[in-house]
Amino acid sequence: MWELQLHPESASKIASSVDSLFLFLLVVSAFFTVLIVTLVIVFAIKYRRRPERKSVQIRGDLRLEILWTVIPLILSMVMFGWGAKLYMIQARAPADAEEVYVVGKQWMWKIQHLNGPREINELHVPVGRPVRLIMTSEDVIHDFYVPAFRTKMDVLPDTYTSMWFQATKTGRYHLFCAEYCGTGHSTMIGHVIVMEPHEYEDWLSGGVSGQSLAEAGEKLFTRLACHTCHGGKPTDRGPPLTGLVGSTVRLTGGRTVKANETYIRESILEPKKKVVEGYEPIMPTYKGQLSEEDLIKIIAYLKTKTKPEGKR
Amino acid sequence: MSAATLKTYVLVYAALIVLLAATVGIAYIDLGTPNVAIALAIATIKSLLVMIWFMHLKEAEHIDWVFASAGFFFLLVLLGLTFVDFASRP
Amino acid sequence: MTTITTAEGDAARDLPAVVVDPDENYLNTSYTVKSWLLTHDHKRVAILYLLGITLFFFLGGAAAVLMRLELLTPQADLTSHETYNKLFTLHGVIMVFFFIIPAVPGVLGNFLLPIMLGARDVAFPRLNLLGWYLFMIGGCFAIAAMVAGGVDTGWTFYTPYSTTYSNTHVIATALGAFISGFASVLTGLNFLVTTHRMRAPGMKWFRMPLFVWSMYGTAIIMVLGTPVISITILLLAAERVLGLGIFDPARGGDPVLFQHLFWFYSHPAVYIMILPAMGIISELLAAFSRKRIFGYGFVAFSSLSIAFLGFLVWGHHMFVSSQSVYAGLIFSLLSFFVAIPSAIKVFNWTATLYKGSISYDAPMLYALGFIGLFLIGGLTGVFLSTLGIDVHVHDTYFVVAHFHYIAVGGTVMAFLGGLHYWWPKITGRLYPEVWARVAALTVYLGFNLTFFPQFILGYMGMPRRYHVYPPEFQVLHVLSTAGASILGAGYLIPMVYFIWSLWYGKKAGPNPWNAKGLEWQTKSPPITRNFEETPIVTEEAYAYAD
Amino acid sequence: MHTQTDGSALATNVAPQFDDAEQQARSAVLGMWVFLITEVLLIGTLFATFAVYRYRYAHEFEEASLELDVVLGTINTFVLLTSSFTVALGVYAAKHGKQKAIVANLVITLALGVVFLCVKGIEYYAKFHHHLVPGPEYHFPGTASPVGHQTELFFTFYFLMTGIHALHVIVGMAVLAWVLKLALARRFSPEYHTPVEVGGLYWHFVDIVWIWLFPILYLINRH
Repeated sequence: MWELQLHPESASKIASSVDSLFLFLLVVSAFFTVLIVTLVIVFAIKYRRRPERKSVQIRGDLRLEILWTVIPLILSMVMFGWGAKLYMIQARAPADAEEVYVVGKQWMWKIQHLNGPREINELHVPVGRPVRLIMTSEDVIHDFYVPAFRTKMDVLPDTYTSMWFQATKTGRYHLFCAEYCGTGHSTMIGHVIVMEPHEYEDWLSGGVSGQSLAEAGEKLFTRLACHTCHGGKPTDRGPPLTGLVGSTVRLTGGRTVKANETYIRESILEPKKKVVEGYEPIMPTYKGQLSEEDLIKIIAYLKTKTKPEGKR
Repeated sequence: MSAATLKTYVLVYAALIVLLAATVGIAYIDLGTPNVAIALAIATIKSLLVMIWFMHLKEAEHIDWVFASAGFFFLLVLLGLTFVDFASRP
Repeated sequence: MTTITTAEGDAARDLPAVVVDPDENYLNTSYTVKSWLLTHDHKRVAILYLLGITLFFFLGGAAAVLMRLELLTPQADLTSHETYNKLFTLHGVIMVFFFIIPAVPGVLGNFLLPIMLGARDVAFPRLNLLGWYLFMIGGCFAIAAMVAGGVDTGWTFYTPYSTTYSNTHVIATALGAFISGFASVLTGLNFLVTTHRMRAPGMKWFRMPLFVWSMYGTAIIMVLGTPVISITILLLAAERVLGLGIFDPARGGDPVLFQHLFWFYSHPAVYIMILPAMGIISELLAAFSRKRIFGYGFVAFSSLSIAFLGFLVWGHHMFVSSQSVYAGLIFSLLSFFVAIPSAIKVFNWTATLYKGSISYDAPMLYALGFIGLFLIGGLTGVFLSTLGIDVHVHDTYFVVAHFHYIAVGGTVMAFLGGLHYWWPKITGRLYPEVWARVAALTVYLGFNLTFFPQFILGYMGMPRRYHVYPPEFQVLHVLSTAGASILGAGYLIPMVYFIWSLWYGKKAGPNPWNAKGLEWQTKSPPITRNFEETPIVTEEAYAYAD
Repeated sequence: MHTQTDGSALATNVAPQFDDAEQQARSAVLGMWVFLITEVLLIGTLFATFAVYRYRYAHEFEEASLELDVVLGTINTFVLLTSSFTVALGVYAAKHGKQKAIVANLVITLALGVVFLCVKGIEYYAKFHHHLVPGPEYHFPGTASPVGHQTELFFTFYFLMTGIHALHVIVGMAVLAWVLKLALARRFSPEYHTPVEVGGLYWHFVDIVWIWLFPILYLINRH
């Protein structure tokens, strides 16, 4: 209980880069702190008030002013560039990243894997493979934070945010909600369990559900009879959905929009807001009929509807 | 620094009314995007007329100019940097 | 620095002379409660502010003590989740809106700015008094909300939690902050106009003390920033009461827009806290090393550039909020620029000590301590501007430690230093020097022990606003709580001897520190009109010749 | 100029903290400009918030904007511009010591303020009548999405912005009424007319806010 640890575990690809940058800043800061504090102490002692000595009036020195403006400026630009590089890496998930859906609610994390298993407050991931989390919230703003991976991202209601990581070390790591979300904020915690890939596959297949997220989405798609309008035929009342995810859609009025998860979610709940060019705004809303988890299932299903090879 | 005369006030008022007519009229002509730009430009000119002559900035000291523009400048900062976010979202 | 000569208006002497008691000062002109509550004297308004912020400081401090006690153990022992959340909200709201922001401007700014400029009062004394009343009324709203059951949104009021999900007294608290915002505006307005229009003959801009420069920068931020938070709070309240959808994503609103508007004020508000402190430090270093501040012009302009750049960097509170990547890059870049003027100040202060004649009076101990603590606070701010690092430490104890190093290690240290330095001027009495030095060292030790472990906690991943936490963080939390008890004692000691000195302190002459500056050329305490004759300034600031 | 001792405080209308009437007048005008900065940012923040949503929901906002009455909006713009003109004439009259002209111009201005508020009231009533007030009764007749809240957001801003502006009109009228009272007591002279000037500055600001509200709410994309 009284163990003292001064450095967090480092278990993702980005973690060691963040630590290196942190170390760089630490060294620069330590240098200036020691420099200034030493000078202050030395001056305070050397020039302490003595009756026989007067202070010497010095107005300033332009060369010194330029020196201590330019040096911090150069150092801070290095820090900016280095930090920005890491930020850009964190902002762009690799294309082959495995997708996992996360729904935050007061005060728990609900997690759905594509292959079916669902977990609460635990996330199992394989070591060495990039994982992309697609996250939304049922109520207030939360934040998915894994200190050992040095990464976090806010989780907002009514939109999807995403983050990614590639674990490098098997183990069990803290998962925290880092955005204050109400009474049970500090209990909205859990663990990320990083496993060897083969153990992970075993774990996945041992899942209780038996059907994948996309399969569940397909069932829902059929049950809601979405295919009557979105059957893919040119005469259908709704636009075809094959190959939709990731494409660019032209809307009535000439605007275009990228068909990402947030767009699909919005089109199901508020279908008349962004109408595809050439179609009438006749689709009814599914607001109130679908939970966040249902929406995720349909999105996962739509993502499997890719166009046949060779066509783009 | 010459003080405004009655004639100046009348001229400024006339200009304001002409600009009002212009902005309403142009709004009904479809020019596409320039509609917005023209409406905002006319509003800017009208505000400047009021500030420079009715609010006597023409006769005022430099510091009054600085203070009069500071509010608008920082409003632009707020608007500009907020739009850096909203306009560059995917 | 200045010689007081009779201004060329001797005609006034021909008027029926008011018999002036040589011992009369602003404190003893009248003793009635009414004479205080309806005063137009900026010095009395300053005293009123001092009483107000002391009350709020100990209230906010009490909440901090309870939180630190709770955090001694990983599990919940002392309070429930609800109570803990209300405690940190109370601590934040009170300390930010009702202590740190009004502290230096309200007390030392009000007392000193007109005297340092050689004026008889601020430009609009009635508005100044009105400001204090608004400040107190706002504070009463916040306290009433607390008594009625508290509020649990955090001082940041993030939507949609504050508008839709919290069942606590959000509106009363928000209105408290809203009303006290007007006090800030009135203070800023008065300082700007007073500085522009009320300077004594010969008080050119580059003869002004650096404290005035920093107050000027602060006033700019107060005037430009406060209205934005006012209207944002109003929108928040309207949304909560009327069910409008301005920030509610379920109705087309955007909670991230709320964060933009909130931080447009609340980041510059950090400079409302630290700029006045920087001004005090410049005064203290000059007085106790008997030197003109090294690079006076650079220090003066760095205050203005901090005030300006402070408005361009708010997005660094939102790197992981889902704002666009490009916005993140731009805000990060701009944030680094604001570090430069702060660095310039620190280097110039250090250079000021060179070949000075340095004494170790209590105010100087606070000033030297400030340099170290501000250095750490400022440099960790650079960590938080760095994108890759902020993603990890955002919303952790690293941030908590950082802003306490700025607001407490910086501003409160400077405020205490300034209060000691000008105490003889304000009250006419000297404080006990030995006790003051003991208190300064206690505060310094207690502060570092409280907050340094929190940097480590933050990098370890301990999120802020956590009531219960994993056991591996306990050792550092225990250290922090131990430090907090020392810090608390360090704050109580001055409280005791300041009150003691009002009756038993040695009488102070006009200039006990033998310092330069117009405030030391008038009586202690000053008369209501500050000066017998309007001073004429013939020298620049800090014209020490020994 | 800086010869202040007790003596000049006895001069009329100079507060004791000032040296002379000129310093007092310059301070008051600068103070008003500083106050107007806070007003620009207060109302400007609403404009900025509006701009963000107009950018995001351009189509719905344009649809909703068509529901506003351009004729009444134009009349009101004309009324406020005219009132700005009469206030400017009032200040001019004060500078030249024309007592009757001050009073006449202030009275006209106040009357125009009343007209403005009445027209605004008619507009509000119509919106109420057509269920365009945000809330449970809200119903948008146009073709835009009935489930989307975007047109409701437009009317939220319409009422917030014009409402806060109307509040400023009322405050401005109160200020001018106070100035009128001083004018009737013949307190102003070419040497001392700061209240007229400062009150006028505030009124012009109220006018400028409307100069911006009118096009962004009523006009943009009328065709």
